[in-house]
Amino acid sequence: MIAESMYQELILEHYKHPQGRGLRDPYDAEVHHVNPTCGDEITMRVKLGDGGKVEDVSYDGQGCSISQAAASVLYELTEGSTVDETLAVVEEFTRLMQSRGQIEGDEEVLGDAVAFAGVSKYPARVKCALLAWMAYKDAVMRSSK
Amino acid sequence: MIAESMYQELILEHYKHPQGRGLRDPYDAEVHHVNPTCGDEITMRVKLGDGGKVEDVSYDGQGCSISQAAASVLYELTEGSTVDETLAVVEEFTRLMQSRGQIEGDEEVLGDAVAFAGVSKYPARVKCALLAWMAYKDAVMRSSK
Amino acid sequence: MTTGFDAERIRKDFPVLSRELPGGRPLVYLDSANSAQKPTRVVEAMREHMAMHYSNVGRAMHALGAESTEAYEAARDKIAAFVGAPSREEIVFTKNASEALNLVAYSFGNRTNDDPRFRMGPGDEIVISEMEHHSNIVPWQMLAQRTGATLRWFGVTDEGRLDLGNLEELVNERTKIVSIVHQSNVLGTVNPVERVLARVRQVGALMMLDASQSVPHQAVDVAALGVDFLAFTGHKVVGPSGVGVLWGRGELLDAMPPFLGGGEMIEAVWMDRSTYAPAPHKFEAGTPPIVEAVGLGAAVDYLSEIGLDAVARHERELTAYALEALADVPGLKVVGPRDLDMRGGTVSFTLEGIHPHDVGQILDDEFGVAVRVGHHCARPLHLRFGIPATTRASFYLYTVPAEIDALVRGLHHVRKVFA
Amino acid sequence: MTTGFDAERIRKDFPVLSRELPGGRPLVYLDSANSAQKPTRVVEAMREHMAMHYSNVGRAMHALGAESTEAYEAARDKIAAFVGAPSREEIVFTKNASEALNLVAYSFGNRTNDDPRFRMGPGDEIVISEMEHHSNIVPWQMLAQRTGATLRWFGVTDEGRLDLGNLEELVNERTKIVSIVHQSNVLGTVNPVERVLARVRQVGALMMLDASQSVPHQAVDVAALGVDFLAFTGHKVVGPSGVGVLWGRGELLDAMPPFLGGGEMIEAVWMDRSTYAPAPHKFEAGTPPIVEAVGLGAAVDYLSEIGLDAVARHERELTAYALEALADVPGLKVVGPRDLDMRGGTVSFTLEGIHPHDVGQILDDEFGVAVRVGHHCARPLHLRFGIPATTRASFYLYTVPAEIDALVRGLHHVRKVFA
Ligand SMILES: Cc1ncc(COP(=O)(O)O)c(C=O)c1O
Ligand SMILES: Cc1ncc(COP(=O)(O)O)c(C=O)c1O
Repeated sequence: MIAESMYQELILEHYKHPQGRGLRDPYDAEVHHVNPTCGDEITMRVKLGDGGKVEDVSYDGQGCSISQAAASVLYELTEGSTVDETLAVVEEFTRLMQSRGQIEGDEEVLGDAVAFAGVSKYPARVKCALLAWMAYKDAVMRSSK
Repeated sequence: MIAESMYQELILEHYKHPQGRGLRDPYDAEVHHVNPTCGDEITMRVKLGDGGKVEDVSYDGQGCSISQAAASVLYELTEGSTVDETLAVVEEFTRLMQSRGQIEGDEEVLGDAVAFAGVSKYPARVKCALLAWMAYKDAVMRSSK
Repeated sequence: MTTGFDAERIRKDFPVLSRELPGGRPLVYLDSANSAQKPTRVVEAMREHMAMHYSNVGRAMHALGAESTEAYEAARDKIAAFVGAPSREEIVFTKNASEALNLVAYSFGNRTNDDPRFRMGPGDEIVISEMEHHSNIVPWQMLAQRTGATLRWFGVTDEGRLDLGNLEELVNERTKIVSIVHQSNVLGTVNPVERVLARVRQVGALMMLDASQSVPHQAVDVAALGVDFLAFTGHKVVGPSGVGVLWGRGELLDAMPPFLGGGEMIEAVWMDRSTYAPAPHKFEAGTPPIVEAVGLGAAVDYLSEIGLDAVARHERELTAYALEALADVPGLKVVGPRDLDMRGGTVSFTLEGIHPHDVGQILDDEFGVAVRVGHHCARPLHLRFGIPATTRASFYLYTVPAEIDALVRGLHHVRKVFA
Repeated sequence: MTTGFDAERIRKDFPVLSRELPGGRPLVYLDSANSAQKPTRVVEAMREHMAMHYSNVGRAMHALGAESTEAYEAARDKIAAFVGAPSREEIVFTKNASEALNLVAYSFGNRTNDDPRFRMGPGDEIVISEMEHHSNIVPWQMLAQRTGATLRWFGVTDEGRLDLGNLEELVNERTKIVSIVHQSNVLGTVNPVERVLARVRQVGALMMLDASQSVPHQAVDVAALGVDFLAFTGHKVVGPSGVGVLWGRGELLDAMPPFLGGGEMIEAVWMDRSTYAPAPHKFEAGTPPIVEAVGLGAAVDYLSEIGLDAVARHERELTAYALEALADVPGLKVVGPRDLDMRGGTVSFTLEGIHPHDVGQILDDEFGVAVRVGHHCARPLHLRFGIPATTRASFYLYTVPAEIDALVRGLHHVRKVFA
């Protein structure tokens, strides 16, 4: 009965009811990331505004509950934030995912994303959780605002 | 003390005092055979006469005591024989060598060559013993008389 | 259900099958198409060889060298007999099936070789199929790219069978080689070698079989099959990792250029040129997988004693049982033949609305059921069916019906989690 | 003589060393340059993994898959640390050193790759040396033949040292790669990497080291060496057969085309094209030598705990002892350096008027002394010295002076037989 730590209710909720899903215009950059080992895919668009604001993050993709829920959680976290704020969260999330279950993650920084802590114990699934987040980081880099 | 069965006095004698060594003219065919795994080499010339007689077998080579003694013993066996007679001996010798120590060899047919019986227990050395004999067979084939 | 085959006794030969996984889960190993477990006999043969008889082969003339060489070459004899090779010299040890497939692919279009059968350039065609494992796709893609030849492929029908509708057009005078899988690692489909081969012979091409999934599960006889090359891999026939086998017709192996250069594959070396040893050594550069070949020899001994026909019968009964039991899981769709005709004990499926990764994870975490999820190194086949991934359960001689029951129970639970 | 190193204790870790050979002979194993014996720790790590934790790696997401993947990747970490690789991603598991050398050779002159460093054609030059093992000659000969490039080589001095007299001319603007042995498997010579590398860097070429004989016997640090590629083989570092290692600079591995195509080395596959995984996986097609990597990891753990510097010191003392003792055998001529400067514990020699085959056979048959006889996969080097073969005694951490005494006694007897 190990799975309970991974399939948190919150993750299943986001998976069943994804927030902000669907590709929207306008956008500054669009990226397409694939997890080749499992076939999970995500297309992500980012629209940045003045003062480093994130105006919209829209996405579409397919994959497992972890990869899809991670995109949904990411969407919520970016709403109304600045690029700098969100990149700090991405950094903490990456650290958590690569911790192999050794750290709990800073809930202050991560918000809902802390629910993914259990995933970090499964090396094969870490990439699923990171897919959307890495795509987001990439898209932000390409939006040269 | 296994070696005694391999380094028979007769083999050492032929090695120290090889018979018929040196390349001579005339000849019908010359072949050069190499044992690539150990570098043993032999050059062999055959001169056939009327009525299937073997007129001369001359050779030069380098290698271990087994390969060199085998050439010397072969030379003696071919002296004054016919091609058919010698090929029968080659066949019996090959059979003996490939027997992995399971047969003793027919002394009637083999003459001195029966001294190599012990070599057949050493797969790595069988090729040494056969080098000159295979070269001889090859040379005879090429002497289209 | 009983299979009339003492799988329970066989399970005792595989220590891992009685292992408890962390969290007290039992192990239900349904991933043998990925890699098989190893019987004690194989493990012990390797241990004993490494601990007491090991030395390099071929080149060493001392007592240990003789013991090791004899054990290694005896393994070649065993493999030759196991697959019905006309000659032991036709058995080449590689590191896995992938190397065997690459070895043959690299034999084509080598400008140092002028045998017309192995020429490859613009206008020449290579034929594979849409149900191939990546290891029987990528080597040929790379060959086509290097030489300018054209890569073509058989399609797959909705039922998961090889589509031979365009056989005559696809395999034609331009075709140099056809390389297809004997048994699909996803669909379980066993392909009709004879029909394809007849056409290959008509056009004078060569034919290779990727037998990675057939050699473990049915008696394979290369002479009876009549193809030119056949590859399989040690770890799927209850043998160790690190060893695979290429069988090739002697006259073709003779005509091919060497692939890897180095020690043991030469006849004589000068600084500027070399001559090569006859096959199989020509293709075995460097120190071979000695201990692994010994293990593989023990593996085929083990399988031969049980009998491949008995194994095949057992798997057939398991497959029938599984297909029926899975049909009861709502939303489950088998990808591949749903009947037992020309199919092996590998069953892939989708579960409506639930990603295979989630299926596999929950099966493993909560029930200790080990299945494989993903595209199983056959992404084009999944593209063909318009799905990114499947869940695959695969059976072997040590599989028992209770394990299929555990799988089905697990799947019902998975559906509940994602309801 | 005492080496201040507890070789007797170490010998207990190698069960075969207390074995009796047929006929009641003891085993005196002086053939470690050919292949090393395996400590119980390595044998047991493999047995335990195969019996209880085995599954395929990478692709499997279940508990056994995780255990196996972790063990396999942990082995990569160990190897990376063992040779001082800046990144674990720079460690590629191959089947042996020969594959590693071929992998690099096949990276050149591939028309699907346009990195100028890996272009190879007429006018380009490859430099090796006359003291190379066939595995570092033949791959380059085959490359030259495939591409029309020119193969050139360093000579060897009468003392068995690399002849750097024409370094400037030999390594020039046309040179694409220089690949030489770090420690000769015949002469024992350790080559001056720094001097060659300085010239290689001047002309902008790449440099590869065949470290098959150095990694087992001295602390090797790829970063400190500063070369571009380095190959070694598992079975010579008390590890198993079936596994070797290529280390390459990350940016070069990235720039190279893939070598073997198949499962695990891809990113995504379509029927007509593929994209490839980043190194090291790009170069690890198919199921890797899983159990073998685990064994190799245990082997480098074992060696690291003892300490390569201690091993090197021990071998140095053995070599000094052997060179002195052998000098007393009439007619014996050492081929290779007679001093201890820049040389390892491998001593090859001729015995006047007696063929090495006869030497080796009698040593083995009558004294259980296992040496290697022949050209040791270095035929050109033997041609250079005008001899068809040598007898070679090679030492390792488990060698004791009494074994050298046995060798010398044996040689005196050999002389008597052929007197
Ligand atoms: C110097 C050298 N290079 C390369 C090799 C080849 O190693 P392997 O046979 O494991 O490929 C060896 C050993 O045989 C060697 O001594
Ligand atoms: C059909 C098929 N072909 C080829 C392979 C490749 O085998 P290996 O990974 O041992 O090279 C596999 C297994 O992975 C397979 O199932």
